[in-house]
Amino acid sequence: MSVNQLIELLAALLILFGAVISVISAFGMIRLPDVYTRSHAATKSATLSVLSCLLGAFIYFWIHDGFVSIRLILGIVFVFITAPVAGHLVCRAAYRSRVPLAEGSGEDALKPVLFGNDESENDMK
Amino acid sequence: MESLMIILVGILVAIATYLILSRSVFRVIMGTAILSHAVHLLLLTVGGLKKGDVPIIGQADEAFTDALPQALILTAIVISFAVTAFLLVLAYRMYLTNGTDDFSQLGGKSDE
Amino acid sequence: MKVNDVILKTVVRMVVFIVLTFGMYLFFAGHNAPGGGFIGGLVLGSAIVLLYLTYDIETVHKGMPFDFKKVAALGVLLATGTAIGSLFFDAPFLTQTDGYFTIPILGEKHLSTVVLFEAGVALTVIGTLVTIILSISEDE
Amino acid sequence: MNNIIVLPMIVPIITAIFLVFLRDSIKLQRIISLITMVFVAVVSIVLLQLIQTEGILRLDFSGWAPPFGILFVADSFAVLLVLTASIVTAICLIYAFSTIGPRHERMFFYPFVLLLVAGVNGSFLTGDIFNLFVCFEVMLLASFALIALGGEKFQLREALKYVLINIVASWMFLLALAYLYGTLKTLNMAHISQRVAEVGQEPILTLVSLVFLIVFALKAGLLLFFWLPGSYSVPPTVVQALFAALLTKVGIYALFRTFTLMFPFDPEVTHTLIGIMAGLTIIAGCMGALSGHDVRTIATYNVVIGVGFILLALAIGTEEAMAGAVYYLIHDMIAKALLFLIIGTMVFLTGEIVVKNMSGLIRNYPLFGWLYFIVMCALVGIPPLSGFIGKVLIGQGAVETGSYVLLALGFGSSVIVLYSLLRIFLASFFGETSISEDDKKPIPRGAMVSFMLFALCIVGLGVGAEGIAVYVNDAAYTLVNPSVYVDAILNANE
Amino acid sequence: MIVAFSIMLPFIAAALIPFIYRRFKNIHLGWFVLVVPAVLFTLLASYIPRIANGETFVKTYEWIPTFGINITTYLDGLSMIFSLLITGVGSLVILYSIFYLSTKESLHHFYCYLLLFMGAMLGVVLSDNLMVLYVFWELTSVSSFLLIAFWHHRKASRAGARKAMIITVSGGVAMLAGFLMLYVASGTFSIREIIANLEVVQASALFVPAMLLVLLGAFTKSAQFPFHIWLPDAMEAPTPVSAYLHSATMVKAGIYLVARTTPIFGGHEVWFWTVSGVGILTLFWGSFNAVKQFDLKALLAYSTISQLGLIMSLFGLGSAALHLGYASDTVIYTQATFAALFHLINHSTFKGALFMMVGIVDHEVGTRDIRRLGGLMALMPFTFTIAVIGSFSMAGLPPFNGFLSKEMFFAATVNIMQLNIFSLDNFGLIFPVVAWIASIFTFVYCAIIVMRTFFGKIQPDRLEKPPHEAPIGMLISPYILITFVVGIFIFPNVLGHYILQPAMASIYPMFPSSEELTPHIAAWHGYINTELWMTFGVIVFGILLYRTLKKWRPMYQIFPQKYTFNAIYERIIGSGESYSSRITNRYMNGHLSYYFIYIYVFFIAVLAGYALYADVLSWDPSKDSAIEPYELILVFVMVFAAGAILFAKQRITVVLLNGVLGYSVAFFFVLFRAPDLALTQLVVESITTALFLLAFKYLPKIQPEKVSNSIKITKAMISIAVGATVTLIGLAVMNYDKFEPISAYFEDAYNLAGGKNIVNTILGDFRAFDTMLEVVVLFIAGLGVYTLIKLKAKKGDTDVESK
Amino acid sequence: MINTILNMSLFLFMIAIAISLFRVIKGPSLPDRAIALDTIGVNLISAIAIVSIVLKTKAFLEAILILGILSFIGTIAFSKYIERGVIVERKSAD
Repeated sequence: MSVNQLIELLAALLILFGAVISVISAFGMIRLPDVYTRSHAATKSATLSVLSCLLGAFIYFWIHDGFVSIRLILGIVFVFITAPVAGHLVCRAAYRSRVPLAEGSGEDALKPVLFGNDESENDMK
Repeated sequence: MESLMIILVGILVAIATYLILSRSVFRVIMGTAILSHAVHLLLLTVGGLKKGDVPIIGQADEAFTDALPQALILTAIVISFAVTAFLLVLAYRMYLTNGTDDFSQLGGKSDE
Repeated sequence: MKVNDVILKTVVRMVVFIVLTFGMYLFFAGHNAPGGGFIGGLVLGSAIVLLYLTYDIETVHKGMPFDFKKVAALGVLLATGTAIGSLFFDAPFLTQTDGYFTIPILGEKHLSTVVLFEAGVALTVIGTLVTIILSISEDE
Repeated sequence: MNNIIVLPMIVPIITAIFLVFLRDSIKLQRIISLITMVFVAVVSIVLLQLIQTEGILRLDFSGWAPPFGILFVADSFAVLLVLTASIVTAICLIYAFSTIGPRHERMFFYPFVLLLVAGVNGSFLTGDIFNLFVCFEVMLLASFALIALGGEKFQLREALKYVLINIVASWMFLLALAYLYGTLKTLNMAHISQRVAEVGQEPILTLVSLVFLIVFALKAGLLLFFWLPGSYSVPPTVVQALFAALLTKVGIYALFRTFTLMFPFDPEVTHTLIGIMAGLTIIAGCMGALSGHDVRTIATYNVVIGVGFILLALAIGTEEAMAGAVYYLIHDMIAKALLFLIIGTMVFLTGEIVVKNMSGLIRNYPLFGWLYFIVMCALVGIPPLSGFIGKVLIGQGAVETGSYVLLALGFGSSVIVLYSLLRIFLASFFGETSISEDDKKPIPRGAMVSFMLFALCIVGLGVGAEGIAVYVNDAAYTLVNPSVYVDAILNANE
Repeated sequence: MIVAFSIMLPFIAAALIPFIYRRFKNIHLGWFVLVVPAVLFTLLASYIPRIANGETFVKTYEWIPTFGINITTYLDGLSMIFSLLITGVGSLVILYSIFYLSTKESLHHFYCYLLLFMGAMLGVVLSDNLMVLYVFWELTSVSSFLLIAFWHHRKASRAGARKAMIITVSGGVAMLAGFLMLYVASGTFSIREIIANLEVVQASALFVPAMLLVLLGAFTKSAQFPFHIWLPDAMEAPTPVSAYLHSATMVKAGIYLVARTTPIFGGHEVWFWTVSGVGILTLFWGSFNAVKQFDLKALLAYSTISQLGLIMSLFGLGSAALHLGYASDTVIYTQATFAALFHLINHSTFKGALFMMVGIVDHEVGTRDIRRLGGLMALMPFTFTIAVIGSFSMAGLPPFNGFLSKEMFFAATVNIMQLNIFSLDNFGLIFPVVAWIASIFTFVYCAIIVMRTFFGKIQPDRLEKPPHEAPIGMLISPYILITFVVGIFIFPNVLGHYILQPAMASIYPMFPSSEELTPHIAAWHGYINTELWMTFGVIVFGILLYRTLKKWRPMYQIFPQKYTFNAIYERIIGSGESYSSRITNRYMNGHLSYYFIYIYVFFIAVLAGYALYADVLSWDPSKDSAIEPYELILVFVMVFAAGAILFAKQRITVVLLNGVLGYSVAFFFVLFRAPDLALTQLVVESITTALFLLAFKYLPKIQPEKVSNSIKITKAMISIAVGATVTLIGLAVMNYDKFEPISAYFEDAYNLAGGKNIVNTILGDFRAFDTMLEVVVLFIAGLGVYTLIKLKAKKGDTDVESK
Repeated sequence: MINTILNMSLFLFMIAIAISLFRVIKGPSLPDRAIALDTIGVNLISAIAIVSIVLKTKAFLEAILILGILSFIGTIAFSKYIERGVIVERKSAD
C-alpha cells in the first residue's frame, strides 16, 4: 500500500467520521427537547460533519488526481462563514417568535430584556 | 434501479394526482409541483441510468450517459419554474380577491 | 420592535461578493463544465435577492436603479438578436460563430457568439427572477 | 436553408420585446403590433408560394441536420394555418385598438398577444416534438397572462382553473415525451415517423401515441373540454376571440400531426378512438349549446362543436376529409373569432349576458346585426360562405369510408349550431328594440372595421375557395402521405 | 350566358337596392324591382320554342373545379316550367306588393330579400351541379326565413321563421348528405352525368340511403307530411310573400327536386312508395286539416300542403313507368307525371290568385278570420270573382284548369291499380280511395272560402275597417292569374305541347319519344268514365258535408292537442333544451376537482384499457443497474416526504416537504450523472420554495377536507390507478430497446460545437432554439406576474364582462 | 475498501437525511422545520462530495458550493419569515 493509497484511505475515514457525526447530530435533532437545543445539534455538529467530509473529498482529489479544487476550498470557507450566522438567525427568530423553551430549562435571562415583563403582550410588531 | 425509479415515479404521480383532485387551490398547486418532479425523474430514467459517465468531455474515457434527456429536463425545469411562479402569483391574487382558496367555496358557474 | 441585523449585514456583504464571483464563474464555465447562462443567471439573481433579503427594497434600489423588467427584455433581445444575426450572414437561423480575435491588451482571445446568447439568457433569468420577487414583495 | 420560415415566430417575439420598452407610447405599440402581424401574413403568403415551387421547406437551426438539431418545417398545412392565425390576429388587433382601453394596453397587452401568436405559429411550424412542447408553453404562458389580465374576481377564478388544467396537461405532455424518448429515442417528428414505420406500429408505440392523444385532446378541447366554457367567457372580448380562434386549433393541429405523420399505422385503435371522442364531443357540445342562456356560453359550446367536427375528419382520414379539415380549420378560426367579437360587443352594448334580456339590436345597429347573421350562416355551413366547402369535403370523406354515424353527427350538429345561434339572432337582434336612441352606445369604428374584415374573409373564403384549393390539396396530400414529409426532412440532398 | 344572367340579375339588383332606395325616396321601390322578373320572364319565354323543339342549353362556369363544384347552368323543359313560374308569378307578386305594402314599411329590406329569393330559386332550378343546387337551395331557406320574419317585432313571426328555417335547413343538410352519397357512387356532381351513368349509381349500396336523404330534403322543403308544420306558421309573412314563396315557388323546390331526380331514383320500389305514399298522405292530411281552420291564410296554407301532396304523389305514381321501361302499353303510366306537371302550373295560378284575394280581404277589412267575415260579395264584387274562380278550380270543377288536372289525377290513381308490381295488386286501392276522400275535403274547404267570406251576413262591427273594393292595382295581378285559370282550361294543349312536353322529356330521358308522352288533354272524353264518376261523387258528398259542417266539425276536438305534430315539434325542442341543460349542468358544475376526475378517469380508461387489451405490458428488470442501499433510503425519503404532504396540517410544512422532494430529485440528478441538472434543480427548487412562502404568507391554515370518506376513497382509487398506469407503461417502455438514441451524435460536441459540456452544447447550440424559447417563456412569466400584481380591478367596478 | 467506506458513509448520510425529514414533518415549530431543512441541505453537500469521489468526477463540485449558498439564503429567508412575517421589506424598519 503506497503512501498515496494510505492518504486516500485516511480521507475516506475522515469522510466516514463526518458521516457518523452527521448521524449523531441527526439523532440529536430527534431526541433533544426544544428548538434551541436541536438547533445546537444541527448547526454545530452538522457543520463539523460537512467540514470533515469536504476536507476528505479535497484530500482525496488532491492525492488521487493531483487536483487542487478551488471550489471545494471555497465551499469549506463558505460553509464555515455562513453556518454560524444561519444558526444564529434561526435561533433568534425562534426566540422572537416566542417558541417556548423546553420544560425544565433554567432561567431565561433574555426575556425581560427583549419583551419586558409584560406577559400578555402578544403583538410582535 | 430503473424499475425502482419508475415505481417511485408512479408513487409520486399517484400522490400528485390525489392532491390535484382535492379542493384546496394550495394542494392542487402542490400536486402540480410534485407531478413535475415525477415527470423530470421519468424523463431522466428513460434515458438510461448509470450507463455511462458524466456527459462532460475530457473527464473520463468511458462512454457518456445519454445527454439529450438531461438537456430536455433542463428546459423542462426552467419552464416548470416559470409556470409555477406564475401560478403561485395567480393563486395569491385570487385568494386576495376572492377571499378563499377552496374551490368548493368558489363555485364556478360562469353564468351564475 | 427594532431589529438588529449587524451580524447578518456584515456577513452578507462578504457572501454576496463570493456569490457574484461564483455566478460569473458558472456563467463562463458553462461551455466546458457544468454551468452556463441559465444557472449563472440564477446564481447572480440569487445574489441580488440576497441583498433584498438583507437590506430592503429602497436601499437596494438606490444602489441598482434598474427596471428589472427591462433587464429581462434586454436579455431576450440579446438572445434572439444573436440568433437573428445569422440571418444577415446568410446562415441558418441561430448559427453561432466563433473566432479568434486579437484584442489590444488581452491578446488573442477566443470569442464566440454563444457567449452573447448565454449572456442574454443570464440577463433574462436575472431580470425575471428579481421582477417576480419584487412584484410579490411590493404588493400590499 | 430557408431563414424565412422562422420569421412568423421570431418577428412577433422580437417586436413584443421592443414593445415592452415602448410601454408608454400606446399609439406606437398599436401601429407596430399591427404592422408585425401584417408582415407575418405576407411572409406566410410568400412561403405558400415557395412551397408550391420547391416542395416542403425546412430550416435546420444552427445548421444541424435532422434528426439532431431542431428544425422548422413549412408544409402547406402548417403555413396555411400560420397565415390564418396572422390574419385573424391582425384583425383582432384592430378591434382591440378601440376597445381594450389604455389600462390594459399599458400592461403589455400587445406584447402578450404577439407572444401568443409567436407560440401558436411556432407550434404550427416546428418539426421537433420537444420543441412543440416548448412552443406550446410560450403560447400557454402568454394565454395565462392574457386570461388573467384585468384582475376581476371571476376572471381570476376561471383563470386559475384554466391555468391549472393546462399545467397538468403540460406535464402529461412531458410524460408522453418521456415515453416517446424511452421507446423511439428520437425527437424529430419525421425521424419518429420513420422509426415507427420501420418496426410497424407495435402496440407499445400505439400506447405511447394514446398518451399524446390525451394530452392534445385536452389542449384541443376534444372530449376533455371542461375547462373551455368557463375560461373562454371571462377575459376581455378580444382575448376571447383570439383564444377561440387560435388555442384549440393548435391542439387540433398537433393531433393531426401526431396521427397522420408520426403514428398513422394503427388506425383501428387510434382513429376509431378519435372518432368516438369527436362524436361525443359533438354531442356534448350540442347539448351545451342548447342549454345555454348566456350568449357567451352558447358561443363557447359552439367552439366545442367545431373541434369535434374537425376531428371527425381525422378519424375518417381520407384525402378529401383532410382537405375538408384544412378548409374547416381556416374557416373556424375566422368565423369563431368574429362570433366572439360580436358576442362580446353585444354584451358591451346591452350590458346583459342573457339572451332573453336583449332585444331588437338590429334596429339600432343594422350592419352589426347582419354581420352576426353572416357569421351564423357561415358556422352552420350555409353556402356559399366559408364553412360550406369544408363541411362538404368532410362529409364526402365520411361517405366514402362508410362512417355514417360520424356523418350523421357532423351534419346533425350543424342543425343544432343553427338552432342555438338562431335563438340569439331572433331574441337579441330581432324583436322590439330595448335601447332607446338616446341610450344607444356607438360601436367603435375600429370594431366595425374588424367585423367587416372578418366578414370579408368569410365570404371570400367561401366564394373564392378555389383560390386556396391548390394549397389545401397539397396540405391534404402531405397529411395522407407522410412519406412526402419524411423524405423532405430526412432524405433531401441539401 | 342568358341563363347565368338570369340567375345573376336578381342578386345584382338586390345589391343595388339600398342605393336605389336612398336615391328615389318618392317612388315605390317595387316599380324598380318589377323590372327584374319581367325582363327575365320575357327573356326566358323567348326560349320556349327552342326548348319545345327539344333543345337544351348547358354552360359551365368554373367555381371550385378542384373539388368538382362548378356552376353549370342547364335549361331544359323541366327547368323552363319552374323558371317561368318563378319569374312570372314573381312579376305579378311584385306588382301586387306595390299596392299591398305602404312605403312606410322597410321596403328596401323586403325587396332585397325577395330578389335574393328569386335569384336563389332560379339558381336551384337552373343548376346542373348538385352542390351549386344545394348552395341555392339553402339560400332559398335563408331568404324565406328573412321574409317570414319581416315583421320581426311580432313574436309569431319570429317563431314561424325559426320553425321554417330549422326544418328546411335540417332537410337541406340531409339532402346534402344524399348528394354526397350520389357523388361518391357516381364520381360526379353533375345531374346529367349521373343520369348518363345510371347503372353505376343504381348498383351502389349507397343508392337507397342517398334516395331517402334527398327525399328528406325535398319533403321538408315541400312541406310534406309530417314536416308540413312549418308552412302554416310561415303565413306570418306578408301576403305577397305567402303567395309567392309558400304556394307558388319555394315549396315547389321540393317538387322540382323530386322531378329532377326521378330519372335517377324512379323505378325503385322504395322511391315509388315513399314519394307517392307520403304525397297521398299529405294530400289527405292537408285537406282534412284545412277544413278546421278559421284563419283564411292558415286554411290556404293547409290547402297548399294538400295540393303539394297531390303533386308529389303524382310524381311517385309516374315513376312506376321507369320501372316498367319503355313500351307502348306502359306509356299510360307516365300520364301521372304529366298530370303532376300540369297541376303544378294550375296550382300556381289558382293558389296565387287565392292568396292575393285573401291579401286583399285582409288589407281592406283588417281581418282574415272567417268567423268575423261574411257578406262581402256585394261590397267587393271583383275580389269575389277571384275567390270563386280560384276556389272552383281548386275544388276541381269545370270550367277551370283545376278540373282537368284533377281528372287526370283520378285517372292516374285508377290506372295504377292495374299494375302488379311493387305489391300494388294488394295496396293499389289506397290511391283512388284516399284521393277521392281528400278531394271531398278539398271541396268542403273551397266552399268555406267562398261561402264564409262572401255570403251570409256582414258583421261590420267585427271588422277592423269599413270594407270596400280594393284599388285597381291590387286586382291586376290576381286577374291575370285567373285569366290563366280559365285560359288553360280552354287551350290546355298549347301548354301541353310547348311547356309540358319538353319537361316530360327531361323526366323520362330514356324514353325515345316525348310526343307519345304528351296525352291530348280534353275536358270531355265523349263518355262518362271512372274519373268523372269520382268527380260527381266529390261534388255530392262535398255539398253534403258542407251543409252538415256544424254537426261534424266538433270531431276535430277529439284529437288531443298534445299529439299534434306541432306539439311534438315544440316538445322535442323544449325537452331537448331542458334535458341538455340538466345534463350539461350536472357534469359542468364548475368544480375543478370534478373536471380533473373526468380527465383522470379518461386517462386510466384509455391507457390502462388499451394496455390490457393489447397486452403490451412487460417488465424485465434484468438489464437494470444495481441498487445501492443509500439509494433505497433516498427513495424512501422521497416517498415519505411526498406521503407526508397528504397529511400535513400546515402550509409551511407542505412547502418545506416539497423542498425536500426537490432536493432529493437534485440528489438523484447527482447520482445519475447530471451535474447541470443538479445545479439548476437546486437553485430552482430553493427559489420556488421562497416563492411559495412569499405567495402564501397570508393564507390561513389548511382546513381539513370536508368530504365524505367515500369521496376520499374514490379519489384515492383514481390516484392509485393513475400512478399504476404511469408505472406500468414506464416499465414497458423501459423494456423496449429497438433503437439507438440519437444522442451519440452529440458526444462529438467538442469538434462540432466547440464545447466540452455536452448538455450545455445541446442547450446552447444543437437545441439552442429550445433555450431561446425557454427564455421567452421565462420572460412572459415574469411580465405576467408583474401585470397580475399591478393590474387590479378597480373596486366596485364589476362590469358585466366579469359576471 | 475505499468504496465500501464511501458507500457506508453515503448510507449514513441518507439515514441522517431521513431522520431530519422526520423533524421536518413533525415540527412542531417553524424554526424546527427550517433547521431540519437546513440540515438536510448540509448533509446533501457532504453526500454530493462523496458521490463525486465515487463517480470520479469533478462535475459536481459546483453543486456543493451552490448548495452552501442556497442553504444560507434559505435560512436567512426563513428566519426573516419567522421573525417578521415578510421576507423582503419595502423599507427597512430601522
